[in-house]
Amino acid sequence: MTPPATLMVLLPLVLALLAAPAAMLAGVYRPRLAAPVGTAFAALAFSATALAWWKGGGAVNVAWAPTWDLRFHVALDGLAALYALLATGVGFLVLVYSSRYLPLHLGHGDRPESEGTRFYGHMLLFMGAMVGLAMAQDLVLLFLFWDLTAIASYYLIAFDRHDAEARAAALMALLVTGVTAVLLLIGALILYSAYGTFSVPELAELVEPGPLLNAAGLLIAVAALAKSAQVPLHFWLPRAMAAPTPVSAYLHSAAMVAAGVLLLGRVYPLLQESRILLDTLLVVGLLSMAVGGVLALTQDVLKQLLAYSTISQYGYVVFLYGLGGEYGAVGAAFYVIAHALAKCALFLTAGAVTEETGEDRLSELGGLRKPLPLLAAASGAASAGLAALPLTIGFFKDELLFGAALARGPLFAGAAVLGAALTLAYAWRFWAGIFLGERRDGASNPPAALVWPVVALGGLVLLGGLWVEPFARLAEAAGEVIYDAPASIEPAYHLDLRPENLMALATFVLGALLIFSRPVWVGAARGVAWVGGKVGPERLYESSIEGLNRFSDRIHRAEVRDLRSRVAAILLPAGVLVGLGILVTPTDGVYRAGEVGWHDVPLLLALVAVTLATLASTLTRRHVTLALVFSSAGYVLAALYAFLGAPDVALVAVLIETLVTLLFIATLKLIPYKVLHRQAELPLRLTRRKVYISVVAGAFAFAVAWGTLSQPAAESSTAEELIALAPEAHAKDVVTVILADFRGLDTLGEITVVALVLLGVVTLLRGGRLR
Amino acid sequence: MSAPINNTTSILTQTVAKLLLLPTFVAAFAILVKGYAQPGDGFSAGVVASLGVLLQYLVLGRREAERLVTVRNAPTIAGAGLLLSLSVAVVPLFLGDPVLTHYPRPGEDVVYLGTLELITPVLFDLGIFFLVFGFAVGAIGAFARTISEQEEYAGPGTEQLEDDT
Amino acid sequence: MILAISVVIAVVFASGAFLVLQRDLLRVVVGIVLISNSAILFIIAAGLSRGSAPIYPIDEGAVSDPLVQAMALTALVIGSSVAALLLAVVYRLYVSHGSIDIEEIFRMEMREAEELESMNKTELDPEEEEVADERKLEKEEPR
Amino acid sequence: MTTLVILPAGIAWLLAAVIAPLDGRRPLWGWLAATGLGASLLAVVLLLVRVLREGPVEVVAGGWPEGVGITLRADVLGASFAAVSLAVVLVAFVHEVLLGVRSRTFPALVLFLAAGLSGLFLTGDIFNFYVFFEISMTASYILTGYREENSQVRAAFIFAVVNLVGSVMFLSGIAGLYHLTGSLDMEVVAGRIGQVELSSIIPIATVIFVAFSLKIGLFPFHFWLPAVYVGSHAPVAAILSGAVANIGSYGLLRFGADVLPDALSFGAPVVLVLGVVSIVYGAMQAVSRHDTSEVMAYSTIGQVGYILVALAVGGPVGYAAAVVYSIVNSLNKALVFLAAQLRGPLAGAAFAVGAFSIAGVPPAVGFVGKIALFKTSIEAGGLLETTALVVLIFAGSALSFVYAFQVYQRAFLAREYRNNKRPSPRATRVLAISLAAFVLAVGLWPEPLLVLGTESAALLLEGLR
Repeated sequence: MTPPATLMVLLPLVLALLAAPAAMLAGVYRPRLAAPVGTAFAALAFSATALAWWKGGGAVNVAWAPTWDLRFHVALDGLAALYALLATGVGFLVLVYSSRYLPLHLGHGDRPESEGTRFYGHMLLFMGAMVGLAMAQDLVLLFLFWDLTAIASYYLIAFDRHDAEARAAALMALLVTGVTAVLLLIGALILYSAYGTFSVPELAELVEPGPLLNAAGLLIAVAALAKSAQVPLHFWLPRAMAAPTPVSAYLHSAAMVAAGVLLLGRVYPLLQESRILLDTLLVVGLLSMAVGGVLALTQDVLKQLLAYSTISQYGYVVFLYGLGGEYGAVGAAFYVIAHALAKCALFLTAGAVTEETGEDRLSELGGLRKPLPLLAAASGAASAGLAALPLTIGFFKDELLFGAALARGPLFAGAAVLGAALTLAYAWRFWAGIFLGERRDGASNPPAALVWPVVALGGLVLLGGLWVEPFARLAEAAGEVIYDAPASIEPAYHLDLRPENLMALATFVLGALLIFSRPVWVGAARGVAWVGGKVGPERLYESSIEGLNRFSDRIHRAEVRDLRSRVAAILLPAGVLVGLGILVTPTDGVYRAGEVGWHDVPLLLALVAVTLATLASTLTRRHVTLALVFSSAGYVLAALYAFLGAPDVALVAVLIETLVTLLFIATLKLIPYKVLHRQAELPLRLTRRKVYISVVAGAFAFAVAWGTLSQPAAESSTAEELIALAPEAHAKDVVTVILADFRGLDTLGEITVVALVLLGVVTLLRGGRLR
Repeated sequence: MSAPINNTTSILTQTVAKLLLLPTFVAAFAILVKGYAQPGDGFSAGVVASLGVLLQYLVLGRREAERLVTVRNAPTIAGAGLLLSLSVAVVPLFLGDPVLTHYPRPGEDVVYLGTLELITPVLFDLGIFFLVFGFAVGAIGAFARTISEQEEYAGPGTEQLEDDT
Repeated sequence: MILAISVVIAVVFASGAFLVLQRDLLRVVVGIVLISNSAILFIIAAGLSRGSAPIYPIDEGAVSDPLVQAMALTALVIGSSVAALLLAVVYRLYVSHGSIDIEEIFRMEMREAEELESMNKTELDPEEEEVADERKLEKEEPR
Repeated sequence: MTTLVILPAGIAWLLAAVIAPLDGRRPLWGWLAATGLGASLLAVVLLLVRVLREGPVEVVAGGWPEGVGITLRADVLGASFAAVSLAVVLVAFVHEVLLGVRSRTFPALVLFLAAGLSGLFLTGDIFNFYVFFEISMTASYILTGYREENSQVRAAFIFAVVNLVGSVMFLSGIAGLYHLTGSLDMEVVAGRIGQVELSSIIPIATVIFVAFSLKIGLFPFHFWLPAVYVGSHAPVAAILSGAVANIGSYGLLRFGADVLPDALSFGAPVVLVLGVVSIVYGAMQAVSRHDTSEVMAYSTIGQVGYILVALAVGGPVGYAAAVVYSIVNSLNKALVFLAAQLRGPLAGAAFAVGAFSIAGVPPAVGFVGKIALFKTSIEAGGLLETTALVVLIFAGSALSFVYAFQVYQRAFLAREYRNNKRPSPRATRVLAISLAAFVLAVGLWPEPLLVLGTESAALLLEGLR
């Protein structure tokens, strides 16, 4: 590939990734500058993406970490272009909106403007990660960007750090999406171990249906579904509404949640090899549609309603993936575009309304069409788009959905109609609840920056309804990547009685019915929500975290009570391990008693003396006696060394023993008699368990010693060479020459330890004063 | 423990102790230089020499003992010893030999000064001697000073320090 | 002979272990000294040959393995000097805790830990937490 | 240029002896010591590059024939561990110098510690290993008591007693190896041990295993570790967990995989079980702890479990994972222990990078370690074994998310909005941020780290043949 083409492909990614640091730097310089700089970068990234896509896209594939076959492989294919354009385009509008919204938001909490810098930094990091995620073709690279979005969302949800609810929500979002992300990694590694590559296009050609693919695909799918807030891992999303509204708007339309279906699309060439995986998606999608739709109808808080709506809407996308085929693939891509535009507009509407009126609940709002006509119109267009009314882009999304469902069977078609009707009902409820009816609250003219992004999005929704061509082309290109084959879908208005149109009509009727029969079913729906709150997965999450903490506390207390400061805690397991080692190895004929001759008698006597002196040291009570007894044990040992032909050791042992004894007595002198006496008077009955433990320890020391010494010694040894070489080193005493010459380094180390001990003693006793 | 020892020691023992200091050093020196031929080396020599000094502590008391040059500078002596040994180890590097190469090399002739062999291991041992001597004297000295400071703090005659909890 | 030495090694080790398990810190130190003595004895016993001292002129016949002696010497010095360090630590512990009983010292530690825990635990009430932070900060300050 | 082998230890050693009598509280000596550490580190890095290009470098001290003198041998395994340990020591030491050294002897002790560490990673002699090991351990006992808070002195005592027992065990192991093979040179021991019956090696190998497990704080030999890490001053805790703990993992790799491979493969099931239990136990303990250092201490117990698992699985992937994970763990722990005590702008960010790294979230380097482990467990063999390992490591990593972020939220996120803290000195924060940036950089470009792991594994397996 030519350098300019490479640059063309990389430019969107580079611009998107540079946006965050640029905005942060600008913000550090002047807090006011963060927003414009960030917005400018978003616009640039959007333009670069559009341009590169228009020029035909392309790929960059270079080695990243060859040892593990990791490649930096990014491509601007149809799927990447779609999500990158959404991330940067919607990002741009949300940032424009934030530039006005955030100062108001910070103003409520008397927070400094500089906190906004952090906001823009994380928003743009989010955007950059999304662009990277869209373009990544290597599964590990994808995982990297995947978690980057999790980090960004974590900080954004916890933007209001003083709010414990926001922190808890951020932690929940991070745990649910971060922990499941590990599954993506595991899936990728399973595929790698089987096929030797992390590259999705290469894997698409290599994979064969089978349990391995099922396992890997399922793991990846779970990660994607958790991110897309699909049942039963959906509960983090409504909680994440603790974030400032622009964050929610972005998170729901073009970033976090979209990332999940993006991943599904990216690995779809692998998934569609397995029927089981597709059926799983089908079930999860249907469940999410139902749960999200029903719960959305019961919510009172604006953002909560929209959150459940998102769960349900992405349920459609997952449902479409599950249906599969040409229609499913293109439909999923198109659905994401349509939903992103509409949902973003609705969130921004909610934010503007709440900012203006101070109310965030439907029950407290109403009649705002008069003071806010422009907002009402734009948001009306968006709601219509969500509800899939004709003349909006939404109409086509449902057309594709119905087409795909029909191809599968009447049951699925019915489910699709039902789901679409639910959507219509809550979209109406949202818009009508705010703008129609009695006016409850005063609202002045909102700032233009809060309205215009909504108008732009609403306009796009309408534009898509009138001129669907560009959106359809983009979706088609993405669909081809997803489907891994050419796909050609022509969404258009057909004024005839084809099944899709009939289904649309049925949807409208059913939706209207739902709207007007609200009093009949609302109690039941609330009941469902209540039960879900009591036994649902969120409850499970809460109680498992709580239980984990409680369990952890309990074992910690147990450890502190029973283990801390107990040296037995290491002697015992060490003994057990050694014992285990000896038990499992054959020991027949390994042990020898050795020979004893008459000349060994002094040696034996010395051994007996050592034994007696040592045993005595365990029985003495007074410290002075203890000093005498243990030093005499040392002296007898020294004598033993002398008998064993080791005069050097004997000499040093005597000297050292003397020194240690002196220091011991000095320490005794430092500690008052009363304190020492208390120790000497401790009742002996406390020691029974200690006797057992030390007997066990001794038994294993015995086994190790005897087992080793019984072995015939090595035939040739270094020692012989050393003896032979000693005259070469101009010496007579071989031990000394070893210490000073052959193994002088050891001696150097030994005296260094001695020097260290001196430093330590002086530090401890004299507070570091050397003199 | 019994009362401070120096109250009960007689003039005689004090004199003997003072007189013994020199012989212990001589003995230590002998152990040091004969190390290559007989048991003993810098380490034993250092301990022996330090025991001589410790005798001064026991008999004469801390203040008297601390008048000795060697006692006051014990940590410095130890440091110098370590440096000496380390230098013996490192110098060969500058001559292009591996670390800790001793001279004269095997096969080369040794210069004798009387019965003393002039070889670098002796220097190495000398470093060890200083270090060990410094350690023993320094550590005991630190203990001794802490003991007497504690006695001063608690007042004469009282042996027991109240618990400071 | 092998058996006899092994028994002695075991007895010294077991006695050392017994002392290390005591509440009295000074006994713990003595235990450490004994345990390291048992290791020295094992090193010497692990020597490949036994006989006269390895000093020239060496007669015909067996010579004690000089290498284990050198190792034993090094280990002996290291072990004993670290024991000296431990003695200093015991004294320092006595100074700060007024006790040389590991149980008593441990109880004080538990009290400290509980205090710290209660300071750390109040996530709910920021006011209280602030006070706790201050207290913790004071603790962290140098005395 | 075989001198390069002795330089890392030599520079620190000599400088330590020079600085010992001086007043280390004066910044001049502190910076001199830091320069010395930097020079040592530089030497190690040069050595590492050379070893990677030309294979192991050997020199026999005293110019004696091999086997008579002590062989110093730098190979990629030792040099890698030496480099990362020295780097951690340097960073932690500079941190303390910036905060203000409070004890005369601190710089000398750290230098001695550095000398001991570089010596033991670069020696080819088992007894010499013990000696260097004792230098670094003795220095760390004293360092644990640095600042002389009550808790610190207590920690020093426990640390010393427990580890002395471990040292004695290790020493006995060495004596046993000498008895069986008649040599102290690692290569010779490894060569001759093959002819000895396995039954007599097992007790010795077990004793050595216990000694090193104690050192790294593997369950059930861990109980001293939280007390020590929580008790000691932050830079000291960083040194202990980021540098001194490496002795254990290096020792296990060197003595297990290199010197006693038969015993290791015989004991692999036990090693595996202990590793798994350690992972779960450490993480479980960490979950409910409130003090950042305490969480990280228990986290360490869990993380060493991973190293053990990798060691038990073995083979090119397993050994490489053990090396990679040890290095990653060193960097993580150094970062979190240093950052945990800091307050003020960006201190939270530095800790967060550490927390992300511990949880294995990219681009912090932790995810590289996590990948290495999953690769290892996928290679582990039978379907059952693989599945069990993958599930357990997944559980451990999920728990690490919980504890790392619970404590991060408590210590930083929840606290940052109240600016009632005096911020820590700017220079210390810059240092922590730089370390965090390094952790990110290695995560973004893990190739060098992976090469170290792969080459080390190749070296260890070569010894097997």
